Amino acid sequence: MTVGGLSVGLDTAAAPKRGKRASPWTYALFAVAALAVISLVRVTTGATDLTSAGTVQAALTAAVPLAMAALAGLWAERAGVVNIGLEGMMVLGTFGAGYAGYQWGPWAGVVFGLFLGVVGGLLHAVATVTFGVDHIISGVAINLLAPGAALFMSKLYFTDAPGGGARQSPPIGDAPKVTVPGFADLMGTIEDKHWFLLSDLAGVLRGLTTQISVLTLLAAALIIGTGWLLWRSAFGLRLRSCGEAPAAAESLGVNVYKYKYLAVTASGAFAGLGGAFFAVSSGQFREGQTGGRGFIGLAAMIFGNWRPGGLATGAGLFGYTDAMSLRGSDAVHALLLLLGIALLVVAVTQYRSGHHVLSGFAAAIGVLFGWWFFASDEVPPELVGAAPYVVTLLVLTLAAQRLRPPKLAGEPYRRGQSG
Amino acid sequence: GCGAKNNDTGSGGGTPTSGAPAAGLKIGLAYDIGGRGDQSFNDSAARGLDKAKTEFGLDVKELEATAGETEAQKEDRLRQLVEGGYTTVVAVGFAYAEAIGKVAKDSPEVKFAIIDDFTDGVDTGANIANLTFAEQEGSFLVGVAAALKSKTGNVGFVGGVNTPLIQKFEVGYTAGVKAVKADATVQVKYLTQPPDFTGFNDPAKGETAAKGMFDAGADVVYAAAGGSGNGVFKTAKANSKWGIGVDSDQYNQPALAEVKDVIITSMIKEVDVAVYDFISSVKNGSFKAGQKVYDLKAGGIDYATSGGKIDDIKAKIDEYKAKIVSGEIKVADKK
Amino acid sequence: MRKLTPRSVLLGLAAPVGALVFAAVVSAIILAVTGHAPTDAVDAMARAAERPRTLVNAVNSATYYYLAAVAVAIGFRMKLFNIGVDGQYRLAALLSAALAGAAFMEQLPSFLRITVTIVVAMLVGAAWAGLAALLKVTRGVSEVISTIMLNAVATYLVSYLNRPERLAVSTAGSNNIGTPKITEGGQVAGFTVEGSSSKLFGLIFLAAAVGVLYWFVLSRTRFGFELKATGLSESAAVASGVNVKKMVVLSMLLSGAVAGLVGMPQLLGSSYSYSLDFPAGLGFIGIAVALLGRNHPIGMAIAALLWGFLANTANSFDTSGIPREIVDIMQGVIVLSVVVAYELVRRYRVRAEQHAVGGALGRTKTLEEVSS
Amino acid sequence: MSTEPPAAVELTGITKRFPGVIANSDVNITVRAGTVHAIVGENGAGKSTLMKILYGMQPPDEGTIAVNGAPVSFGSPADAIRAGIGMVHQHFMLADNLTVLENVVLGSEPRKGVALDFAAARAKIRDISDAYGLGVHPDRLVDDLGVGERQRVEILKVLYRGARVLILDEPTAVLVPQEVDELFGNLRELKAEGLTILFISHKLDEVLSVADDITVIRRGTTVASVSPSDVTARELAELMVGSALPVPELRDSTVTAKPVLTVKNLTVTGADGRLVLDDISFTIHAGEVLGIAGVEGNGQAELVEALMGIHAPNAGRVTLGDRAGNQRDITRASTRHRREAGMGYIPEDRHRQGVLLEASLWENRVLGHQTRPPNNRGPLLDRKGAKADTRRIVSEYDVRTPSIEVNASALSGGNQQKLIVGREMSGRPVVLLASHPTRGVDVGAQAAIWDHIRRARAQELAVLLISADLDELIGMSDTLAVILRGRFVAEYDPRTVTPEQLGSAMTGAGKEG
Ligand SMILES: Nc1ncnc2c1ncn2[C@@H]1O[C@H](COP(=O)(O)OP(=O)(O)OP(=O)(O)O)[C@@H](O)[C@H]1O
Ligand SMILES: Nc1ncnc2c1ncn2[C@@H]1O[C@H](COP(=O)(O)OP(=O)(O)OP(=O)(O)O)[C@@H](O)[C@H]1O
Ligand SMILES: [Mg+2]
Ligand SMILES: [Mg+2]
Repeated sequence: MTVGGLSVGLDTAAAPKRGKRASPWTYALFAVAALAVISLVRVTTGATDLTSAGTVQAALTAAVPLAMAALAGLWAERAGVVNIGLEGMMVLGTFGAGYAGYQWGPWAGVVFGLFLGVVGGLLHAVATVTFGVDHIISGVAINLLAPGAALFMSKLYFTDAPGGGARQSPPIGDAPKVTVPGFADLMGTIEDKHWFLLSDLAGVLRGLTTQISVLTLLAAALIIGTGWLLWRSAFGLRLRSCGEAPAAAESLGVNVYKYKYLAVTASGAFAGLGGAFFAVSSGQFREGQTGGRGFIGLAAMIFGNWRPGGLATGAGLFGYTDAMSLRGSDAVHALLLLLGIALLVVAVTQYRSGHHVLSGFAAAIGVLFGWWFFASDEVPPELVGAAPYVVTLLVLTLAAQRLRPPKLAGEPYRRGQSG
Repeated sequence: GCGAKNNDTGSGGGTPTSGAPAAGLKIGLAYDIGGRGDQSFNDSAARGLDKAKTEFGLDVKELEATAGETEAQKEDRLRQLVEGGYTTVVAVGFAYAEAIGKVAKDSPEVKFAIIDDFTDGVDTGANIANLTFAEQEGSFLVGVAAALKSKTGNVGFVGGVNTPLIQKFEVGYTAGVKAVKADATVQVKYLTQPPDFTGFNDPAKGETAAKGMFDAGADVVYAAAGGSGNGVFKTAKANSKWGIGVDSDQYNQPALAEVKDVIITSMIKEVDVAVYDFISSVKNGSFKAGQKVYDLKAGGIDYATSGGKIDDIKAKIDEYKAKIVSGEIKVADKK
Repeated sequence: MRKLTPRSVLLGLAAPVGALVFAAVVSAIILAVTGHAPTDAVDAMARAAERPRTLVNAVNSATYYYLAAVAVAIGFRMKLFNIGVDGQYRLAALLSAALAGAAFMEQLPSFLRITVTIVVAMLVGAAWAGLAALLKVTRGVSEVISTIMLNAVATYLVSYLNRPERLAVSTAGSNNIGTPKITEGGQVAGFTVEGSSSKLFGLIFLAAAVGVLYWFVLSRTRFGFELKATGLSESAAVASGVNVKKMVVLSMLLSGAVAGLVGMPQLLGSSYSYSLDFPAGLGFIGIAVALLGRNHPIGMAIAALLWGFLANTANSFDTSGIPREIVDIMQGVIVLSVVVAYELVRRYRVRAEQHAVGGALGRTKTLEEVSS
Repeated sequence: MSTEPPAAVELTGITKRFPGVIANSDVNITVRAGTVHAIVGENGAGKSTLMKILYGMQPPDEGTIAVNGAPVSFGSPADAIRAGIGMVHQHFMLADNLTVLENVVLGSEPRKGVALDFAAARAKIRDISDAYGLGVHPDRLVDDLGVGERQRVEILKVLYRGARVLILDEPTAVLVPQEVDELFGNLRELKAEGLTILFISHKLDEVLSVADDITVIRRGTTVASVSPSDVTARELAELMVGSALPVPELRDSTVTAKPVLTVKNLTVTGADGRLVLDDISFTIHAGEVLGIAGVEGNGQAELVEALMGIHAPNAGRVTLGDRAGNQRDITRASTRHRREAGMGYIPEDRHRQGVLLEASLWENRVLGHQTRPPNNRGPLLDRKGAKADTRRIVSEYDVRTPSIEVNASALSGGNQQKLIVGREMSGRPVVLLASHPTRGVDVGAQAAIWDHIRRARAQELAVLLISADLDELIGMSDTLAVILRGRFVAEYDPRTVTPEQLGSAMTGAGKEG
């Protein structure tokens, strides 16, 4: 049996519509409108953390490893290989970063983390491509193997290291951070005025220009680079064709195995990088520190419809709500109001496009959130942390689902089977 | 041999009889999740064990726990120690409460100790010593320090995982802060909820939470979050704010060397002392079953002064300390 | 399901045995390279295998691993990936523990009380899984994402409810917190095993019954047939009159109901309350066990026992000075090598099958034999 | 002018064995440069295998290949492409989620540095498309294309690579006559430019009209090399199969006055809101075969799916009469209820809708009939009953298989199809929806399937027949309707209509002409 496909019931749920892709202006307009609503909520609730530079910075830090994991998933799935072993490969990356990082600096850590990720990717490639093993099984095995191996090695190498321990590496130096001089201060001044919209915009901009880790910039470059490479280059076309129609690719002389190997190895590299980024920005390797981020990354990839921009959005949304819930509960309380308003907006648009049941559903939850907001002073602290998960689910539920996974992702492929 | 530092987890390396000490005392120690080398709670217990070992020359066996395991596996661990002839057994952490109760009943000749738990009828018996700590008292003192050091009247508390044990730290800390400045703000954040125990292991989360507190006006944050505290100190340093350590004198922890100048004090929980005391009590025949509370008075809880950042307010803190010791101030351990 | 011939039996055994040997060799190499004696590991395992307590613990662990595996397998059978077993069973265990421990339950006769506890656990598990199913069939949300998210949400919900002011009681002197202890009438008695301090879970029969039921429903009923058909080809199932959305909801509910059972053996046979140290992460082990056992009721039982044994030898490794992490490594290697071995055997089988078909078609003739 | 140029392709002594099957055995073919060389043979004769060997997709076990007189050895299609060989496969080799441009340039991308040079690619595709009148738009998604367009994209793929030798494996199977004519026009043009074409087809009249040379393959080996001027279609057929070709025909009419399937004003909109079925009405009576002709993608699939209850119609009414003549409105009934009420279904894509490849034959027999005896007893499966009935189907319908326990994937497509037909007939349906029931099935099986349909029709079965094979449609139908863009545009009497007339109606040319 193969569980690789794992898409039962999806194609009947909502038939994909292929509309025109929205122009950048539409997106920009949408972003401004969203910011205006957030700003309005910020003004009424006084929860400045909704759009503060600190939240944006923390969101970026949280989003980067997720985005890397999602990117790793993207590479593999675009070539037709489902990689649920992301979590394991990330763990290898964190260990690698710890091992090399404390000895030779953060960059060595990044490189070695990437390298160990590649090892994990290769293992997955051998199992899935050469041996045709079910992709899920191989991924689960890697998720079992990697944490065990990392802890095993950690005990071996870190126990005696100065400042290290059986379960953590000695400290790793941080990667350099950059700030846009002048601009950030100017934005800070505007942000502190708490003007409607302007201050919020300034807060976001300041967050994006202050103390940005070079690793974050590298991650952004990798996301953009991936988009370019996969959709604009010959290499990318060939790689994607392996996930869409490997038989066709093979019949045109594309070496499908080679591209699958490359893609899965790259996937391992990105996952390892995600782990390494995480360890370096945390200042050390600690056993178990990934805490399921590989799975969240996978979710971000699906959320993002197997596209770089989409997965960045997914990771960003998750990072934003996660940062908010970790930074304080005020903002999460304000989030209730924001969600309420957003749901009512969705209800109206859905009603106008004829989806009355969905509209009613959205309106009901929206009212519920609104009521919760007005009836309480805070979200119970035990529940605050659930915000990123609930928000992700809600967004997925209400956004129209037009998922287009690579057609043959998860299907085993054997050379010479085409025709 | 019995060197100063014992790095190997199973010190006997599979040959438990080698180097059996003349004293004949065989000590088994079962760690909580994290085990030796966690630079926190377990390590503290290990230090006590090491000290006893160098002084008394003991035969030692250390075993550790796995995340997500069941009570039966904990029980099995203790029984394996007993079966291996380890007649003195220390269980580190409240998770062993049920298990130790059962094993102790079956092995009356073995002396047991459990750290951090004293549940009536569960882990009590004629051969169990319950070594518990008044974390709230130490936390009260660092709360006092935080309030005195804070210029903004706004301080923070970062707890690793939201469990009753860590809540004790929070409650004591808040009480200490309020004792100095009744109108001070205490921001509280737990990094994860059980059974997600990664909150003790996630410096990134610690950093985000602390940064949020600093942004919201705090200038001192108490990190009762195990390894996640590293992130708290890191961001304290980056923002020129202060942090307070936990469990041991974190100022002197090698792993924190780079950020130690922001650690103004630490709440010290002398698990090592408790372990050492227990072992020596067994050795010299003065073992006593039942609860032994390590509090300020008993010297099992204290605050650290390394680095000299609180020299200016030490007198004030010691005043409170004296009041707690004398019983004039009673620090609650629950909200 | 296939006919048993000596050859097919041999082929069936070749894969798992070969894989286990391979996994053992890999583990031995890892140990040897890192300066541990592999023979010590063998020793430790042998000693564990002789200790009745370890064996009982292994079987007990296998009990809930098996339930988790069945829960996962129900989804897998129709290509639904229920990663959410973990959250489902934890939420179910908490709520049913709170109910079973409640004072008013004392009035019920023991059997009824236990039954109510178990049924509530199943309902909670099913409801939590049903959320994912609902999102999928109404909004097309991939169950992979929704169950990952719902696992986390369950964690927060559980810790919200597990408070003294809500479902929990706090005991003086204890640093643990959990639901009120279930009194004797609500407990399921275990079986004493000679030489073991642990008792065999009474609910092992529940696991066995679930296994039999799983086998029966999947291979003997119309529902099971439709489930399998949907998993093999959704489009063919639709054309054959299977209501796929209904199947998604039903199988997810069933999977969740079985997931709700995962915590029961431990809760009613040993812990008697849901507290901070209630075992977590069983849902993920269930995925591995289901995959290793190839969703087959007996295969999963064997896999669960193997898993349980390995998990319970960790202490023995530790005692012998072998890093306990080798258990995780062994488990991972076993999963990988078992599936690789199965794949190789499968390829061999397909070739043999085609050969047989080719023979039946009479296409093996050469040119000389085909007179023009 | 005196010396003969070297042969474009020379295959010598090619042998290829698969487990249990010898697909090619000592095949020798010489293809003259600048000709159209046809290869004919029944299903499974080994034509595709031979072409795949020539195209480097599979290595031969024995034998040699020479291109333009030079011996070559191909490790992969890339080598063959480099040697100037291009192949259009029997089954489309296209990635649906990619654009035409992406599909075409894949593997031979024009580059600007590392980047794919989209502008250059677009220009080149336009040029080729214009030069041969292919009418292909580079930026459309392949998913949106109809079969004919896809076929042209496949040809464009080959031309794009500058192939001098074109292999076309059954390119006409899915085309209507007019499209076939267009294709042949293109081929002649290509030939005029000096290209060599290897052309595979079952349709002998086509072969005779376009080919310069013909090679006949039987059971994996070459049995004859003939010139089209020397043979008739009959002779060619006998060379192919050793006997005359079966002809689809219904002898006498069995049409009764009893309406079985009545469809009124059926309207269906697609996912994008376009009308895919527009106000369709018809009635099929007991013992009647209604044939529907149409270019693929004009609503046939939607019609069948709406009738089977797989997709709900937006408007209209469907009524089904049982054997006793009671009429029942089934417009809103589920697929299962329709099947239970006596609808049988032979889907057009057997792998997608007809069989479970990874399940045993007897489980495949249960599929779609899981709620009826002999497959069930209440909610339980009746495994014994199902197996016994599977054995009956295997013997009655001549399904070639060693056992009913093997997976359906181990059967050839023809045998899978026979199993499906046997299964659908076993439900004693009152109406059968048959989509391309003999597509890709060899002549023997084809005849058998026609025979079964004829026999059931004599016992008052109503049949909705959809087929791309116009001979089959004309021969097997009592009534013929033509569907175009979701509407019935014409009705013909199959006794008088010609394939050409049908063809023009199918493409909409009928209106003008
Ligand atoms: N990859 C393969 N593995 C095993 N057997 C194969 C394979 N490909 C083809 N065959 C066998 O070789 C025989 C020849 O197949 P081929 O596809 O060449 O026939 P064909 O002449 O193209 O038939 P058709 O007219 O149906 O396309 C088939 O009957 C099949 O049994
Ligand atoms: N890639 C392949 N790998 C293995 N077996 C194959 C492959 N391709 C085809 N076969 C086998 O070849 C046989 C026939 O294949 P093919 O696709 O030619 O059938 P068909 O032409 O649809 O059927 P028929 O020859 O009955 O008309 C089947 O037994 C099938 O299992
Ligand atoms: Mg064929
Ligand atoms: Mg062919």
